[in-house]
Amino acid sequence: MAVQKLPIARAINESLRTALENDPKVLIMGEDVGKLGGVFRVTDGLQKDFGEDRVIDTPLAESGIVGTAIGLALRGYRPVVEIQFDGFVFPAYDQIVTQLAKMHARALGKIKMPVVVRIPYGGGIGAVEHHSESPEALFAHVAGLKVVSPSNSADAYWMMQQAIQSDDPVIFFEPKRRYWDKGEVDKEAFPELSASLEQGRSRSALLHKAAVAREGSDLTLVAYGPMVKVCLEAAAAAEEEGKSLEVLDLRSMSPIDFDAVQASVEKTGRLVVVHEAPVFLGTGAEIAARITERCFYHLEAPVLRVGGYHAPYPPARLEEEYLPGLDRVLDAVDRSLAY
Amino acid sequence: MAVQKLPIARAINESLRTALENDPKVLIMGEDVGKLGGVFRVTDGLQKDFGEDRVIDTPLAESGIVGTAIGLALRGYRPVVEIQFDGFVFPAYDQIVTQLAKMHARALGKIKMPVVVRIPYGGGIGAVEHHSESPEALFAHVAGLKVVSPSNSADAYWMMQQAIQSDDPVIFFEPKRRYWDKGEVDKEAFPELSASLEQGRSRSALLHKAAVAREGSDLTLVAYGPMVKVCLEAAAAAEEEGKSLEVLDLRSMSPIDFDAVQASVEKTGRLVVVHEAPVFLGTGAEIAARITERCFYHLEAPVLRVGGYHAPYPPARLEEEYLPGLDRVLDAVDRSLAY
Amino acid sequence: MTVESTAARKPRRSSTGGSKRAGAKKAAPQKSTEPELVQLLTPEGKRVKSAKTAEYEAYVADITAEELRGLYRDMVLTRRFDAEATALQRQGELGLWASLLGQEAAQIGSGRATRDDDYVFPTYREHGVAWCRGVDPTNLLGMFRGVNNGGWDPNSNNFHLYTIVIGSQTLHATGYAMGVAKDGADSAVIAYFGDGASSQGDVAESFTFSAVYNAPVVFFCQNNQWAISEPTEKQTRVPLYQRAQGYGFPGVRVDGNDVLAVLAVTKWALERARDGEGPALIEAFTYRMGAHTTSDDPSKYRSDDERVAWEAKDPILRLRAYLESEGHANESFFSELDDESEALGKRVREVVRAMPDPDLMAIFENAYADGHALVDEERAQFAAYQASFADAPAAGEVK
Amino acid sequence: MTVESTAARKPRRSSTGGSKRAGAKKAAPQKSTEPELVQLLTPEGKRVKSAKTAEYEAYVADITAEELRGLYRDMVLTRRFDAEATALQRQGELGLWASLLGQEAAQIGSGRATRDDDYVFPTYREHGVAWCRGVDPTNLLGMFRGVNNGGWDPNSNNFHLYTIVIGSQTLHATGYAMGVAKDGADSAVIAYFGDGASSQGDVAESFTFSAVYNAPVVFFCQNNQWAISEPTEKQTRVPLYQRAQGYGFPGVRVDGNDVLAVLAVTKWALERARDGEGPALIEAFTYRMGAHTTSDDPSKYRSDDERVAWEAKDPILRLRAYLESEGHANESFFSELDDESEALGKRVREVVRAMPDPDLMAIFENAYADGHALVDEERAQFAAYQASFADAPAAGEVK
Ligand SMILES: Cc1ncc(C[n+]2csc(CCOP(=O)(O)OP(=O)(O)O)c2C)c(N)n1
Ligand SMILES: Cc1ncc(C[n+]2csc(CCOP(=O)(O)OP(=O)(O)O)c2C)c(N)n1
Ligand SMILES: [Mg+2]
Ligand SMILES: [Mg+2]
Repeated sequence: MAVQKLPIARAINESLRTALENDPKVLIMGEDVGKLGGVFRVTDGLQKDFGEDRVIDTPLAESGIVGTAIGLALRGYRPVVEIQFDGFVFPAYDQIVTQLAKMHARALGKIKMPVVVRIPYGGGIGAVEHHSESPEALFAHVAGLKVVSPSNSADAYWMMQQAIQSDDPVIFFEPKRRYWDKGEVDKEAFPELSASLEQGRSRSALLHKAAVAREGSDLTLVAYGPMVKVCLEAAAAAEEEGKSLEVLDLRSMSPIDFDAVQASVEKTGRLVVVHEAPVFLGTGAEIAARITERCFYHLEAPVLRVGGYHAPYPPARLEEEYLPGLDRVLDAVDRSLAY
Repeated sequence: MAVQKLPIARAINESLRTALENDPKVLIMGEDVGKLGGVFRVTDGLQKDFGEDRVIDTPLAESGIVGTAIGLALRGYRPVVEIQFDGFVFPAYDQIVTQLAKMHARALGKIKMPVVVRIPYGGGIGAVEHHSESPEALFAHVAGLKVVSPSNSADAYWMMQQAIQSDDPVIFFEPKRRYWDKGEVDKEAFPELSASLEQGRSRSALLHKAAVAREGSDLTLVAYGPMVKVCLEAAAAAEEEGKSLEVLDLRSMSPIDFDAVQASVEKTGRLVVVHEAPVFLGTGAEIAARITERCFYHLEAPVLRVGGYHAPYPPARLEEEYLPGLDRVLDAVDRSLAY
Repeated sequence: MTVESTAARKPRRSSTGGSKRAGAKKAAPQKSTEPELVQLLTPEGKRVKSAKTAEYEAYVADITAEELRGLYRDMVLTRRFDAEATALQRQGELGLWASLLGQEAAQIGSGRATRDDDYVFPTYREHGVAWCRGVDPTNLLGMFRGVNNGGWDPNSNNFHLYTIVIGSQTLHATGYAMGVAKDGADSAVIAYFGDGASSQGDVAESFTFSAVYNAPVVFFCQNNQWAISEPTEKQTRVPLYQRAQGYGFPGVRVDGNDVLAVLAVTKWALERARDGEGPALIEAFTYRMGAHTTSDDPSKYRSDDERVAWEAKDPILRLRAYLESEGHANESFFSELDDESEALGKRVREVVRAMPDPDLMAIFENAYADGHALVDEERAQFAAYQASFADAPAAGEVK
Repeated sequence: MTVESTAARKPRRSSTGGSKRAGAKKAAPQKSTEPELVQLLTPEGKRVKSAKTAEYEAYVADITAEELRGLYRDMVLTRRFDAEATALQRQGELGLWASLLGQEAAQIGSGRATRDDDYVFPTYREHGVAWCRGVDPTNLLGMFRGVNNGGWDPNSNNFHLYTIVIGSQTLHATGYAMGVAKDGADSAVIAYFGDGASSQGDVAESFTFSAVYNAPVVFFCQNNQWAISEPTEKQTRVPLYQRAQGYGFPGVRVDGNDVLAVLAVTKWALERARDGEGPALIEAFTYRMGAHTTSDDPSKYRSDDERVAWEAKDPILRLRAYLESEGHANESFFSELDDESEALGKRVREVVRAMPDPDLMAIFENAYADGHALVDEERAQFAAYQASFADAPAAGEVK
């Protein structure tokens, strides 16, 4: 029964459960993570099974959550904190940027900060303001943090395992509109990761490696988190028109697996980056800049970007038009191929 | 006596004074801005002349400073708040990102947020941790904010006038290592801006226009704030080697005057962007991505970037090597020209 | 409200060595006795007076029967509106609704205490306060329907937009109040927030700023016992109104289901503020009888018994009992109010159903007041992209 | 410490209309009387006892002459070290120095109250506490010289790194204390912060978390009267120790220039924490006799009279007077201590001057514990770039 079909939310839940079982130092903290199991039920049942001492409902104060998690990490714990929605991480931004990210360097390596900050992010769920943001670039720009986002259940399970085992702070963006998408999870796929944790050893190799989600030869689509599905759909649609698109699931926004992107672009000669976050200074900007530098003579068209606009995330009735969808991705594909 | 030679810090001081004189709604707020005149003396003498009611020493709480400034703006005031150092803006980040930036849109335009957030920023002054950061990309990525930085005294004076007159929130980054660099300021240069304020009218045209700081034909250097001087020095050095570099002073990081960059790159065919902030997801990424798209057939080399590294700002004894200097800029110039 | 936290309940070894009190181990956290509520109407609808409440009672001593009927009407209509909104959410007309069920007295009592020139900073649940301020209730629904993020002009009724990021608005209220003081005006400002919000650093900072600047702002905390699934003990181990003292201004706990007491205490606090006596904190002790929002399932975290116990303290029944026992309202008043309620429900239903989706280009509108080159560029690209579809929907018709 | 803010001092129109108290205009902010300090040694060096301080006095009742001399020695050596650091800054050996001059009693008294297994979270000024914890003082200088951002292993002496972002460390301390409680250990944690820091939201949140989880943490606020140029009235209108009450734990104001009183009160608070009684707040009322840092010019904002008045309460002179009057120390103790001071100064000077600049590649070291591809890439580019210069400085020689 190693392979199960699980929704992403459930895969994360089981990954947290595994971590709580394997390491007594792992803690879950956040608003409503206990009895309620979080507003998305990602921590459902964990408090019941591991107790209030390990699955902790916190006061409603994000800076306090991350700040005390830092203190717990200093005491040898490995806190996994939940920020209830993307738009509510900003009260904790100071603790994340000036403390969590810099503590290891400040201590010349003598302190480690194995803290995971889970953030359900992105739009498409018809929510009110502050519930649909994609702030990943605001974390990826900051040295000392690692920033990842899974796109499917298997990655959700395994990337969470790795994030918790990481001795660096990891900002773990969960694609909330995909929480209920099901996928196969093989909990025995990586026995070396399932073993009881050995802290202090780098497990991050897999966590930050991009995956080829679909092979293709005419153009590379790069995406992560919620947009991987859109890109796969775009690739399927394009195939019907005779265009072969390669889809790369980035998985990690810091570090970015530029080698994988480069390898793909050297093959296809064209690149479109897709994310929900605003295009301006989004992760696509960095990918475009760096890949253009690496592949200057391979690119047959400029790297194009599809993403949100430079405007506050719109009210829900407009979000479908604000968010990159199949048509907007294919429009960019067409523009790229037209070069 | 319209034209005076003033250091940048003094030019800002006089610009604030002019604004306080012209508009009774203008307020100065921040830590130590009163009797002390701020740790850089930028508000020196203002409390003495305008009183404690208009030049306000606040409690030591940045979120409170920005949050109450928002409330004051709602009441019809035009607060200019000082954040003491770049590294201390993060406790206010939530109020800036979720409230200040979004209030106008949230109110469907019925509320305006004429708040200026002054931030002395950047390194090179031999300071301890958190006193040398360049976080401009973390603000420029956020819709609803405008982000600027002057590089010389005249711009410091006039851009501050315009920022205070702007009905949008402006994050005003002041190049602290250049505070004492002197330059000529003509306080009568723009009579239409010196006149008593007419709120609600856009004055932002000048504020967000890039300036050609030096003309050239072989390659374009784009910089802003503290790095303009470095680029001008690099251009002077390059001239001796027979290379003609154009230096563009961006002035504004949101919006970015891409038309000006494009015009220059169409002429030179090569672009190097220089900033102190880390290269990864810095403003240079966006400039590279967008200019490559706009000038795909004009660029003879990929856009290169010179900036900070993806590591916490180092201790002062290493900062000269961390910060872009003449040699690193010229190294990038050489690499670009070698394509 | 005093609790022992999880950590406290766990036995801990007593200090060894260096202790001057070895063996003198104490019960963990300091306990405070349950404070008395300021209450003027009992749950049974009896008017009560005491020396302790006299200072507040003075503010409603000569309240007229008409005013009392008005408060009753406000509460009934607010509840009716709220129920309609909940129904509309179930019908798919709204994406979400945050019900105020049970908090009518806290909101109407405080809302009616404000003067026209006062300014109100709500959270996202102050539908009753909005009603008192004269905001058309249908305007509140836009953001829950997803057609805007705030659908009214805050300055029309001195009622700020709903603020979703917990606690932020207390600083806006404080800044606004600082401005009122600067203007030499004698208006006051009132900031609403919840028991959960009391933990946010921003709320603490607003206490500090308002105290230091002696700003005319009243902090009105509706302690409805829950912050989503977390009971108030997860936020504090002493009653919340006590927080104020440590910042140098008074705090009062009022029976939040007693509209008269809330009216009186809020008038008292607003008047202090107007008189230059600075901030005050009111903790209205009440109960969220419904779910946190329509997305919430309270059965996951609280027992029905609790709800049932609070139903006995229902703010509307209480005032009705008083009105009836005093003969302040007759049958026709109640039946006319029923009709008015139904008419309100109907109007709300109709307006919401007719509420158009925003024009697509609204994505770019109002991002900036003075314009922004990138927004202009993206707007143009977006328009061209939309136009490229043969069957492009006309503005306002999308979705 | 009670003040009338600017706003409060401005006359305001009294409330008109709707007021039940027209004409009853009051003096603005609530005033609290200056609280009594817990003091065991008067400024003149007399030991005093009172019923009010008996609870704390018990913790130092049987302190020995040797221990008293030890406290004196700690204060003298700390002041000497501090003076040396100030001098080294003037000589260009340090980029900056934050002097503790005047705060020796607050720091030594509290530092000596801690047990080895306790954990200390300092600000950037706790040189005296570092001394008590056994951190080599020269290690404190690295960050002020600019060779690192924190030059010691926090776990060697249970003394965390200096934290510059005001208030942040109080949350770290609280989290650490939550961990201590989870571990079932009976250690305590102490978090230092200043009067200015009391305004930060993070400090308020640490009060909330520590109270709710009953964490064994002592908040030690050195109220040195100034936050750079701002007097304490800009942060609060009531004494800071009172803040604690509203969060449900005790607050005490102690004479911060009385090392004995500070020792006693801190022992009391740490013991409470160890005994599972949760957090406490100590406000040590003291004075920053020097500039905020070597970059500061206090003459811009405060009068010399104030400093002179506080000099009469000097913590070191006070204990010396007591030692002498009680015959607890003789001349040779003082003269040997002078020699020890000079030796310390000399050692500090020598170590600092010999402190090498870090290797250039340190820029990239320790950015991550588990590595990061971009850092690897940039490190390699940087190394290649450095190597491209014919006259490239060898590692460790730069600047
Ligand atoms: C900064 C922030 N964190 C989290 C949330 C998610 N959230 C919305 S309402 C709520 C509970 C609020 O409780 P309380 O303050 O008691 O108000 P109530 O909902 O009971 O009226 C939470 C956690 C938020 N809106 N903002
Ligand atoms: C968040 C933040 N804001 C501003 C500063 C700049 N700053 C450094 S020390 C200081 C004053 C601190 O005063 P206080 O807390 O009383 O401590 P003291 O320096 O008196 O020991 C300020 C404003 C900072 N370090 N961090
Ligand atoms: Mg609540
Ligand atoms: Mg101080």
